[in-house]
Amino acid sequence: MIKIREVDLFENLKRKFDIRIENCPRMFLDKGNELNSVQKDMKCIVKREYSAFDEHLTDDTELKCDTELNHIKPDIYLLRVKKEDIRQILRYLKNSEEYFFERLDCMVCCDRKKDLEIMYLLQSDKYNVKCGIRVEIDKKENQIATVSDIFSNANLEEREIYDLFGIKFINHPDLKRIFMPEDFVGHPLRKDFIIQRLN
Amino acid sequence: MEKILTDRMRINIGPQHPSTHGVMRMIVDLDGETVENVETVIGYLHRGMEKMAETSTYIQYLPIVDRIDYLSGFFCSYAYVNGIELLMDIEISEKSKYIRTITMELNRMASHLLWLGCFMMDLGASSPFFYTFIEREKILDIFENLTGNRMMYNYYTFGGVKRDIDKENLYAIKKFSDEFVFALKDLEELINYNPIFISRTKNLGILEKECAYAYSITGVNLRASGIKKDLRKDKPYLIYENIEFNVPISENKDVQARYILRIKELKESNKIVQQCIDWLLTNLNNKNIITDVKPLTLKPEGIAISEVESSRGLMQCIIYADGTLNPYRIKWRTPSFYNVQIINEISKGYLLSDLIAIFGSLDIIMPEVDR
Amino acid sequence: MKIIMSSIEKLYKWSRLNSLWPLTYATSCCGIEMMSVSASNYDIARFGSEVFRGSPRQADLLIVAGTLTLKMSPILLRLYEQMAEPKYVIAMGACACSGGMYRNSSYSVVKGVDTIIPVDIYLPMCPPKPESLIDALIKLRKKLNDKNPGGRFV
Amino acid sequence: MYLFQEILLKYNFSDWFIFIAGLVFYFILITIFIIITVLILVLFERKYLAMFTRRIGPNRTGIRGCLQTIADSFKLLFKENIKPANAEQFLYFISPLIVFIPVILLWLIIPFTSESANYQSQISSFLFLAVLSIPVFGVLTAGCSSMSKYSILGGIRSCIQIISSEIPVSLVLVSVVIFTGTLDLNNIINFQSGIFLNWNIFPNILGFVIFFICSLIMMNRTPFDFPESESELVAGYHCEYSGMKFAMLFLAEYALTFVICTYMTALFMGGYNSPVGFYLADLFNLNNGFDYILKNIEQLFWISIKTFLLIMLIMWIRASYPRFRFDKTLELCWYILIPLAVFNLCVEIFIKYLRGIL
Repeated sequence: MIKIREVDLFENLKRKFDIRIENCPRMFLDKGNELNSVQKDMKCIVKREYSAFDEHLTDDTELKCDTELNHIKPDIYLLRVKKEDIRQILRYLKNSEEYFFERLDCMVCCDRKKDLEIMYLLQSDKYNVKCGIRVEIDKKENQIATVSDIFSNANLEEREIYDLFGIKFINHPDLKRIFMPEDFVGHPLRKDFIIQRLN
Repeated sequence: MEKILTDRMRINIGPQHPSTHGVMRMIVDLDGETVENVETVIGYLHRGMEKMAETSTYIQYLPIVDRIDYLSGFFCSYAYVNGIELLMDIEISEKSKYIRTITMELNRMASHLLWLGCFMMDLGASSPFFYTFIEREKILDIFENLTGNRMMYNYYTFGGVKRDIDKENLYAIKKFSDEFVFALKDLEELINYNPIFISRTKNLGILEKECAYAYSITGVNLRASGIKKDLRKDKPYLIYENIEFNVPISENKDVQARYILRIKELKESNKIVQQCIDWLLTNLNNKNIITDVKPLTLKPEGIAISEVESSRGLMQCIIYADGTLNPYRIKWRTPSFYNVQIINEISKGYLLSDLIAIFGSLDIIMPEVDR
Repeated sequence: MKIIMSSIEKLYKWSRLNSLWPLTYATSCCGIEMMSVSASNYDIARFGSEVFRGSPRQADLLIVAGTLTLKMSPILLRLYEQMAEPKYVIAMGACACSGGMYRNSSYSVVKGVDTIIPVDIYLPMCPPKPESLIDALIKLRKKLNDKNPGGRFV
Repeated sequence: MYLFQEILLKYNFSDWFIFIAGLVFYFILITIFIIITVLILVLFERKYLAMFTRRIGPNRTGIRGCLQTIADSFKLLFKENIKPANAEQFLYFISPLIVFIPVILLWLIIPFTSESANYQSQISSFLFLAVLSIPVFGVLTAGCSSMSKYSILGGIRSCIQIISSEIPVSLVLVSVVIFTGTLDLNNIINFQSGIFLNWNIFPNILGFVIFFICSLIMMNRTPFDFPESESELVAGYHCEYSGMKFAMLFLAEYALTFVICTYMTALFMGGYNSPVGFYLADLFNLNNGFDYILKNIEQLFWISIKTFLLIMLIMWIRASYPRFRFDKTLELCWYILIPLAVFNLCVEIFIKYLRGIL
C-alpha cells in the first residue's frame, strides 16, 4: 500500500537549513503516473499532516546534509544523505519532537554494482509517517559509523549486513558473523558472489 | 543477608532442545539458578532466501516465499505479492480481497494455536498441546482442500487468487468457526484460572515501552506493553476498513498479558472470519478472482515496501525492482528477528525455568529469524 | 542351541520394531509436521513411539526433519554419534533428502543429509504429510524385520 | 516365604542355609512381582494419558498394545551401554543400583496380606521412611557423576526436593502413629478394620492431603517433576544414561510411585481390609488351609484396588497441571506444609483425647 512516489515534504526543512537536492539515479526513479483510486484518499490524509509539521519547526540544531528529494508516496520520504553525518541526522530525527522517528524498522542494504547502499527505514508513530535515509558506501573502503547506540535493534541488523555484505561498522559492540559459520569465506549477498552450481 | 557468592555456570541450551522452537542456541550464564546473561546464537537455519530472489524470476520466487514463515505462509506470500502489485499498479477484485483476508485470518488462528500448544508444553502441562493440535488439524484440512497443501500454499498470485472458494469450503469454514468458540472456552477453563499457571507467568519478563521501541518490537509483544499499534487499524489494507473488530491491549506487560492477548486475538480473528463468510456466501456467483496479468513477463520497476500484520508482528517485504525479469534485491523485515534480541533484556534475574517460559511467550520461530 | 538363538533373535527383532523412541530434532517446516504426527489426529503413539526423548542417549530413531545448513551439520553429526548403537535415521522432507529446492540456489544448505550420516529411509515431499511419515515408519519396521539384527545395514 | 522354607525342611539342609535360601527366594519373588506391576503401570499410564488427550495409546504390539512395555524393556536390554568419556566410571555404574535396590527393600516392608504380619518388624512404618531416603544418594551420584551440566542441575534439584518433602511426611506419620498408637503397619491396618468409615482418612483428612502432596514431590510426578522436566533440563539426572541403566532408573521411578501409594493406602485407607468389613472368603469357612489362601488373595485384591485408585488420581493430575517453579515448591514445603503438619499433629492429639473421654 506504500509505493515510492514523489511528494516534497521537506520543503520547509529546505528553507530552514541549506539542503541541496540531488536527483536519484535513473534506475530507481519510479514511474510518476497519477495516483489510482486507493491512494487518492491517502493524499488528503497527508495534507492534514503537513500543518502539524509547520508549527514545530525549530532551528536550534545546525543540520548540514544534502537531503535529496525522491519521488515518494505520501507515507514515505526518501532522503539521500552523505555517509559522514548519518549518526547526527538519525539522532536528530529521533530526538527532535517535530519528526519523532523513534523506531528503526529495518536497514536494507543493496549492492548497486558501482557502490553499496544502505537504507535506514524509520517510522514515527506520532505522525504515522515513514522515512528512508539512503547512504552510499563505495566498495573499496566499506566502512560506516554504527548506529546501534541510538537504535538498539540495529545491533543484530548491522551484524547481518556485515555478514552478508562485508560492510564494517566502526565501534560496533561485537561485529561477528551471525548467519554463516565463522570460517565461511566471502560475503554471499554481493552481486559478485557465485553459488557453486551443481552440474 | 548478603548474597552468597556462587561461581557462575555457563550452560548452553543447545540448538537441539525441546523448548527452543526450532534451532537456536542460548548461552546462559547461571548464578546458581538465576539467569545473569543470555547470549543467543542464531543462523542455524539460514537458507539464503534473499540470494535466491536474485537468481529466480518473479513467478519462480512465489512458492519459496511460503517457507520464510512456515507457520503463517499466507502472510509472507501476501507481503510479496502485494509489493509487486504496488509496483505494477494492479488492482485486485473485491472477491479476491475477501478470500485473502479469510485465509490470512485462519492462518493467524492456526499459528496462535500452535504457539499455545508449545507454550503450555514448555510450562510442563502436556495435555493442552494435544487439544490445540486437534483444532489446528481442522484448519489445516480446510486449507488442504482449498489450496492443495497443508502448510505451503502457493495460493496467491499477482492480481488475485489462484482458485475460487466453492460452497463446501465455505460451509466447512463456517462449521469450524462456530465450533471453535466452544473449543476455545474449554481450553481457557483448563488454563486461565489454573493457580500454578498464574504463579508461573505473573509479572515475569516485563517488557517496558522504551525497550519495546528501542528494539522495534511489533505485534502481540508490543500490544502487551500497552502500545496500541496494529497495522490492520493504522493503515487498513485489503478489506479491514469495513470489518469491525477491536485490537486487544493489556497494560501489565508480562508473560501472562501476552498469553491473554493471544487468546483474545484468536477470538477476534474468529469474528473476522465469520464476517468474511457472510459476505462470501452472499455473492458466490461473481467469479472474477484474478485480473489478467501476464506473470511470466513481469517487468516492474522501482522500490516497493509492502507491509502486513503477520501473527508475530509487522512483516515488510522491500522489493528493489529494476525493470528486468529478476528482482534486483528483496529484503524481508521479519518480526521475530527483532523479538529475539530482547531476550537478554527481559530475562535477567529470573530463574532458568522462567527463561524458558519467557522465551516461549515471545512466539519466536527460527526460519523468520534466520531467513 | 540353534532354536534358542533364533528365538532370541526373533524376540530382539520384535522388541526393536515396536519401540522406536524418536529424538526431538526439528529444524524447520517438517518439524511442525512431526509434531502434528505425535498429536491426536495422526497418532504415532500407536506404534509405541510417542515417547519423544530429549537426550540422544536414550533415543534410537533420528528423524532429520527440516533443512540442514552448513552451520548445523557438525551438531547433527555429534548428535548421531551420541546415540546408542542400534540407531536408525529417517531423512524427512525434500530438504533433508537432497537439499530440496535450495539444492543449487542456496549457499548455506547441505546438499542432502546422507553426505553426513548414513540414512535408512528417505521421505520426499515438502513438507511430507503425517500419513506419509507414518508410512515411512512402517517401511522402517519392515526393513528391520528381515535384515540381520546386529549388523549395520547401510 | 514360609511355605518355601517348609519344603526345604523335608530335604534336611542345614538351617542357616534354609534361612538364606528363603530370603533369596523371597527377594527374587518380589523383584519379579515388581517388574510385572511396573510394566503394567507404565502401559496403564500411557493408555490412561492417551485417553485424556483423545488419542489411542499404544495398540500395535500384542493384542491392543498390552506387550508394549515388554517390548520397550527388551529393546533397552539389548541396547549398547555407553560409558561417557569424562564421567567417573565407578559412580556412573553404581548409581542406578543405589536407586533400584532400596525400592525393592521398600516392597519387603509393605504388608500386602495379613499373613505377612508375622515376619514384619515392629517399627515398619518408620523403617519405610528411613529406606525411602536412600535413593536420594543414588539420584545425586547419578546426576553429578555423569558430568553433564543438565544432569548436575537435575541431580541437585531432586535431592533438595526429596529432603524438603520428607519432613512434613514424617510429621504426618507421627500424627497417624499417635492416633493409632502403634508404629507397626499391620497394627495400623488392623486398627482401621471394619466398615470403611473408621479408616484413618476421615479423622485425619488434613494429614492425608499433606501426605499426598509430599508424596507427589517425592515421586517426582507432575506438577513437581523437576529432575527430568524435559522442557528445561533436557532429561534431568538420567540424561546420560542409555540402555539397561536407563531402564533401571525408569523402573525405579515407577516402582517408587507404586510403593508410596501402597504405603498411603496402608496408613490412611485401611491397607488390606475390605471396605465392607467382612471378607468374601469367610462365607465359605471351609477350615482346611485353602480358605486361608483365598483370604490372602482377596486382601491382596483390596490393597491393589485402592493403590490403583490413588495412581489414577496421580496420573489425572499429571495430565492437567503445568509444572511448579522450583523455588515455589521449596517455599510450599517449608512455609506451608510443615506448619500445617504441626497443626494437624495438635488436632490429632485433641481428637485422640476426645476419643479417650467418650
